Amino acid sequence: MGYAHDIGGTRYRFGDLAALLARATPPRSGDTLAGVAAASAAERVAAQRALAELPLKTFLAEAVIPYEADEVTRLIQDRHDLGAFAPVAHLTVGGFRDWLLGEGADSAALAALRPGLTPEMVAAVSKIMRIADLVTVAAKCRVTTRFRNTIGLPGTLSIRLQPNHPTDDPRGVAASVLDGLLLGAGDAVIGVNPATDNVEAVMRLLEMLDMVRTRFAIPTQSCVLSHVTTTMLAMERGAPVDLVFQSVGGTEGANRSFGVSLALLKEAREAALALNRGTLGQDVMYFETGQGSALSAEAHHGVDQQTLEARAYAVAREFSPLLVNSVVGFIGPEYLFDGKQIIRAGIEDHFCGKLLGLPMGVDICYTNHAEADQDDMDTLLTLLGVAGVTYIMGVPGADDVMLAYQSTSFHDGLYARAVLGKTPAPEFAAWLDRMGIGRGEAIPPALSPALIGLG
Amino acid sequence: MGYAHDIGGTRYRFGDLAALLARATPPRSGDTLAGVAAASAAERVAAQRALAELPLKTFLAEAVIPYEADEVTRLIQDRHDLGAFAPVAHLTVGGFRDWLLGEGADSAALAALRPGLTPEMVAAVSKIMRIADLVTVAAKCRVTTRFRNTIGLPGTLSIRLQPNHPTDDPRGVAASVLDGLLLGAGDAVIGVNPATDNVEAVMRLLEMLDMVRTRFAIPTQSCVLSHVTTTMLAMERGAPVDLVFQSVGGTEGANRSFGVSLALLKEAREAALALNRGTLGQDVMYFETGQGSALSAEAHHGVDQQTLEARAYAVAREFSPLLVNSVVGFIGPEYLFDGKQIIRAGIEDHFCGKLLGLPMGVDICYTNHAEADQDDMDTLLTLLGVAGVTYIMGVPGADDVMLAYQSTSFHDGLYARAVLGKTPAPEFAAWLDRMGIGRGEAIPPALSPALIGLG
Amino acid sequence: MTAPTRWQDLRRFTQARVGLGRTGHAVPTAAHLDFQEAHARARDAVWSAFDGDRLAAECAGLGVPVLRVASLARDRREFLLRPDLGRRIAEADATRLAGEAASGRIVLVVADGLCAEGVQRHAPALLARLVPVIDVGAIVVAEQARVALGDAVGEALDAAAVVVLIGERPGLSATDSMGAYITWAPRRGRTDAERNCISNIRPAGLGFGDAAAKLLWLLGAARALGATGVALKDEMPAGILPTP
Amino acid sequence: MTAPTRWQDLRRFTQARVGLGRTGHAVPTAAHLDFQEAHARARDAVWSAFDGDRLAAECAGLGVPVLRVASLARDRREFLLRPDLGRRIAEADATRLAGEAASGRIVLVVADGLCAEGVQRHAPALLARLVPVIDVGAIVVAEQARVALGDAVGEALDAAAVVVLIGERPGLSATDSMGAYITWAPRRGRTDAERNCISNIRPAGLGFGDAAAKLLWLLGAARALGATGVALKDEMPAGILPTP
Ligand code: B12
Ligand code: B12
Repeated sequence: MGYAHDIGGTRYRFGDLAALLARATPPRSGDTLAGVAAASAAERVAAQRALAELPLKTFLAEAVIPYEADEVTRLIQDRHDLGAFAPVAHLTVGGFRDWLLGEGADSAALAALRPGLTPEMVAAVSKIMRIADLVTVAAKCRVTTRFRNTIGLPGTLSIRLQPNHPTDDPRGVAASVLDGLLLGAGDAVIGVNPATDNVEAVMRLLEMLDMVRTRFAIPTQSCVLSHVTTTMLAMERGAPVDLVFQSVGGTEGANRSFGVSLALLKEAREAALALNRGTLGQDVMYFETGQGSALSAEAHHGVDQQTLEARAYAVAREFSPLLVNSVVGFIGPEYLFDGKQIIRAGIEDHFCGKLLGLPMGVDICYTNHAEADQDDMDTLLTLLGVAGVTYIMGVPGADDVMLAYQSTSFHDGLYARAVLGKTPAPEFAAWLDRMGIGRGEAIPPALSPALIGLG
Repeated sequence: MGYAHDIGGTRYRFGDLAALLARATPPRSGDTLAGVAAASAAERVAAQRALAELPLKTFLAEAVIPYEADEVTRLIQDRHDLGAFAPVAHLTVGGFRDWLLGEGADSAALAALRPGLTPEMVAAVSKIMRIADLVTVAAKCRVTTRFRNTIGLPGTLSIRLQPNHPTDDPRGVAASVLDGLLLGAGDAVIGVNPATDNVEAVMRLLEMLDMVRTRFAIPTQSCVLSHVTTTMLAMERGAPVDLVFQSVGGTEGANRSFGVSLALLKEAREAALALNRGTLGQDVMYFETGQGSALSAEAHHGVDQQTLEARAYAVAREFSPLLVNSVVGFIGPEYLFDGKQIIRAGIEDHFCGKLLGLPMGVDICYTNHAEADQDDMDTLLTLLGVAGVTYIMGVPGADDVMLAYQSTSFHDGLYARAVLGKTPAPEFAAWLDRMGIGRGEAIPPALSPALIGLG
Repeated sequence: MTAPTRWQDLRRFTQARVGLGRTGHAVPTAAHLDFQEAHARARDAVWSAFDGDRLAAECAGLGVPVLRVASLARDRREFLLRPDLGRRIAEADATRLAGEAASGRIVLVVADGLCAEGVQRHAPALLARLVPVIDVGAIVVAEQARVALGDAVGEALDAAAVVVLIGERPGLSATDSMGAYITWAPRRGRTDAERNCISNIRPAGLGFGDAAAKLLWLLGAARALGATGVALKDEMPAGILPTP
Repeated sequence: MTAPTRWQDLRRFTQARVGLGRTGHAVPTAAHLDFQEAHARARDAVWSAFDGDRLAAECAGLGVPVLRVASLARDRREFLLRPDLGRRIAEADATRLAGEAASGRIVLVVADGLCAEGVQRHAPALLARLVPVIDVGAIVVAEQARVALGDAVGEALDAAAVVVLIGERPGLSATDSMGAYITWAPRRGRTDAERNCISNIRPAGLGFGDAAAKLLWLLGAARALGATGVALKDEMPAGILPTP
């Protein structure tokens, strides 16, 4: 089915829903790379107008990637709840924007709507929203998850402590963990990206993190972000796995290129649930996503990268994750060219994730081959803080010495909490207080480095 | 006197203080146009490092524009208060950044410091600060001013209602005023830019605004932003002038190109004070500034545009203004090329103005020849809201139909207040409440259009 | 017309975007998309081409010499980023103009400025009203030109005054607006404090008749004062008749 | 060494930017400027030139054929924005390589990737350790190349496996890091799930001896399994001796 709209006497045609969505997207390099972006501002506006007039119901009738060809499409359609959809079933995409921004759409109404929304609906409406709109609506969404503490309560901002090391040296990692704890980070998770995929090394890291957590009695969870199959092997061999991590994408093909499928993720989750390590809850999954990964895997089916990103959230929400974050500027300029595109994408991702009901964090970041800098990150961080982002990353000095990119520092987390009046997860906040963290420059005795083998 | 610093084996030299400041400035088109920008990222970092090591005292010994040649330099040096400077007198520019961000620099300490700071010191330190730093420090500054209400109290965000019309038609202006009032704008000032400089027309507008204010009993002030000499003429002829407006720049030459001098501004202020129209206070001046105006007037003396902007604040603070704002993206891409440069400049301007003790607002705006859009404005608005900006503009639908640029809309003001939990000036907030404004879509009877001649 | 009771009735008094309604604190989708479309159009208008030949041809019938000049800005992009170049003309052009000296007379410059659209469309109508009633030495069609280019042109032609009709930057609601800047005794180095300005000339703004009348008044007052600028106040009474 | 009591003592355990201190919630000026300087350097490193001639010359002594290839990306800017081009080689190049067939043997590709600096400096040292102990069919020096370019090269040469040594994107603390990506039975269309990776190879990261040992182990395991990728887990025991 085709769509069309006239602007200034010119008729712009859009062959199908995927093309319409793509042309309506704010400019970004990845869509240009994929050859799906609008060719001019006028074409983009035409697509936005046509999209605004589209009934939301269309998304139930027309799939951007065929049902038969893709298990993510099947997941989306099979899980769609018509009852929950009812309050907005009569609306166009434009009317949906008005509804979302209106006073009727309070936190409860938004929560009730979630099972009625598909990722494509959410992506569509985001394309006709300004940053202020996306911030406003996201700030109304409440998503709370639990493992050993409570993530996502209003007024809180959590931080993943990311203590990476180029050779996975346990003492090097431990030093970064301690640094982060002393600066208030770690309530979302203490999560290491391992440089190697060596199972033994991964298990050593898991044990070390568990040791630190128990020695210091920290009400938090740990994670080693190895491939899900490596984590499954580690669980089999008795390693202390709190959370199972995996990168996911918005198409079956993207996931295949990551070496995963829905069935594999289900299996991994069941293995983690069986360990029964959560104290307050059993949200055991941690997912990362990011615009561009499907295109990078040549598995994008002509769909724009932001719509695909929203589809990755459908994958994530199937598994009741404790944490989900977009690593928004992580890959490079071929998908998000500069600070402006990273900022817009970060705000979109957070909005889409929250609206779909995810505990959405953002890795506010950039690489050195992109046109971005710390000012852009401060900007995105502040915006996301106002939008109520669930958590952000904490990396020593903002410089990840293993992944070779810049994310938010522990200090940035302190900035965001201070300037926006946010607190850590309550259990963690109480622990910080008990430990005497945040007062002065000395290391409190309860957190002595010697206690975790740093001597 | 010269400065130098080595980066990666290369020695970078900076001929004088002005060159050092310019090379240390984050990239912007205006400094490139002026031929004073750093040629590479490495040269910029070298300048920032050399600047960070510079004793603050240097700024008392070395002027960027000679004392003899420029009355703004004379104002800055003659007014400098060594006693107030004492707490930071021993610091370098880098040390000053640390001091500003430190816990000792609370609102009281920052207020006490003001008379000890020169605009060049403030500009210098801003050049080695990130956006998060600039937001943090600005948020600690408290500046309160009064005429018929109280501007700048913590937790408030005021709005200038800007009801411009292409032919200054009083009814057209009145319609925009009413629209703005119904959307909560107008506590900073109801201020029209007149399309013509016709004295009679200006007086007609002044009378109309005064009529609206008194009919609706609004606790606010009005202003017609004609040239100061036109406003003086109107005062002479008995027009109801609340505030005297003037654009000002950071050099004597820039001001000359605007047709003003310090003596003229003094005279204008005295005339306005004599009218004694304020009820809560007598802060009678309103100034606008903006990076690039001195260069545009070819009166920049090789000084970078941000340092010159800070010098314009020294002009402003001499006259105890009720309101000062930078019109940050107003002129065009030759001074601030794109959204990123506009955002950085807006945050710098706000920081510098606040640190110098001004009731600093920002006209968050862009022109259609610049590479910017509404997303950039939402971003800057949100950042400035967090930084505690004193006031912003309110323009119907963000589109100024006379000045031909896009500023913040009345709706944007509501967004910022809502998402950041800010209120209007207290007297105005109480008035909005009394009038029943903000409830529903109908025009409350107390604000009937007929009351102000719209029928 | 009855007194407005509905918010959107305010629109009858102004082209400004009043009475948009609201959804929460935001503008409704329709108004948002109108804005987006207007922005796309206004951005295109900045790049609208100036057809100097056509304009010169249209001015030819007015009975005064029509000259051509271009600034030092080589293309649109350079024009936008280098206002200094948009204010200057080549020495050779200055010499050429000097040959056409219009000593002591008024020179009218028609310049593209930040938007060619409006000047292209409206300058002839304004000139037609103006030329018959003032002492015009020449009309100069100027490309990639800023206001201050008039100083160089006026100096070269030894004009008594220069009036620059120039494309104002395009806005969302008007991409055809023209400004008129008047400088007495033009010469390079004049500041903006030494000019007067009439702005927002267009059918939906200040009409051509009114604009011509105001120009006439200001030129007369300038001659009397021997100067334009801050010292010269527009005191033209409201009731004055527009030129036909 | 005594146990650390001061915060900044943590630095002794890692190159990460720990123990920076704080002023309010911000990093102190010195650390901020270190960061700015590192950022300027890392950005330059992206554009560091790859001297393929020199590298080829340095590999010549290893006793295996050294071939050259370039991706379809014509320059650095295009390479950055068009990863698809960085993965492909011209048909003519594929044909040329096919002539040098290294059937069933291992092909080592040395590629600039996102940063030429490290590969240029460190690849010879790693190759010197690797070539003597595995059955190398050819070394291919590849310019403007992404990881997946190895698939096309390996396919053309009919290799049993391809090992791509490639410049990892430069970080603030290391602009000389090298990755090694191993693909069994390389052919166009392989996904990343079908390779294994060794990352952060550099003097301050994984040493060349350790990296060579791990490559050796993975190649052996891949041969046993007949595949690389998710199915092949790195189970190399920690104590294994590095190659000399
Ligand atoms: C960028 C990156 C990614 C991007 C790649 C997308 C892209 N278009 O570039 C994304 C975010 C998608 C990604 C995903 C994953 N990555 Co990764 N990634 C990196 C990173 C930071 C830089 C790589 C680089 O510079 N390559 C050089 C350039 C020139 O190559 P390229 O051709 O442009 O990019 C290709 C490779 O980077 C490759 N790739 C990226 N990651 C991985 C991981 C594996 C195991 C393989 C085989 C290939 C691969 O994909 C790209 C596209 O083909 C490295 C860390 C580092 N310092 O190098 C980690 C790194 C290589 N990734 C790693 C891991 C574990 C993963 C995941 C398996 C995580 C997960 N649990 O799902 C996934 C899945 C990878 C897969 N099978 O597809 C580990 C590998 C550990 C190991 N020794 O096996 C590393 C070392 C760091 C880490 N712990 O995250 N990654
Ligand atoms: C941009 C602008 C400015 C910029 C100009 C800087 C720049 N480099 O462009 C700044 C912010 C500095 C400015 C300042 C002022 N401006 Co102004 N400005 C405009 C605006 C929005 C656009 C002009 C335009 O598009 N020009 C066309 C381009 C192609 O010309 P240009 O060569 O690139 O730019 C030159 C002119 O714009 C000129 N200029 C700008 N404003 C004014 C005002 C006067 C009186 C004069 C003579 C010249 C002048 O300065 C520029 C550099 O030489 C117009 C409104 C409009 N819709 O046109 C108001 C407008 C022209 N300005 C106006 C006024 C009142 C002023 C001020 C006097 C305000 C004050 N009280 O100080 C000052 C001082 C002007 C001066 N004497 O220098 C009025 C003029 C009313 C009238 N009929 O006399 C206008 C119509 C609108 C308004 N009310 O603000 N302005």
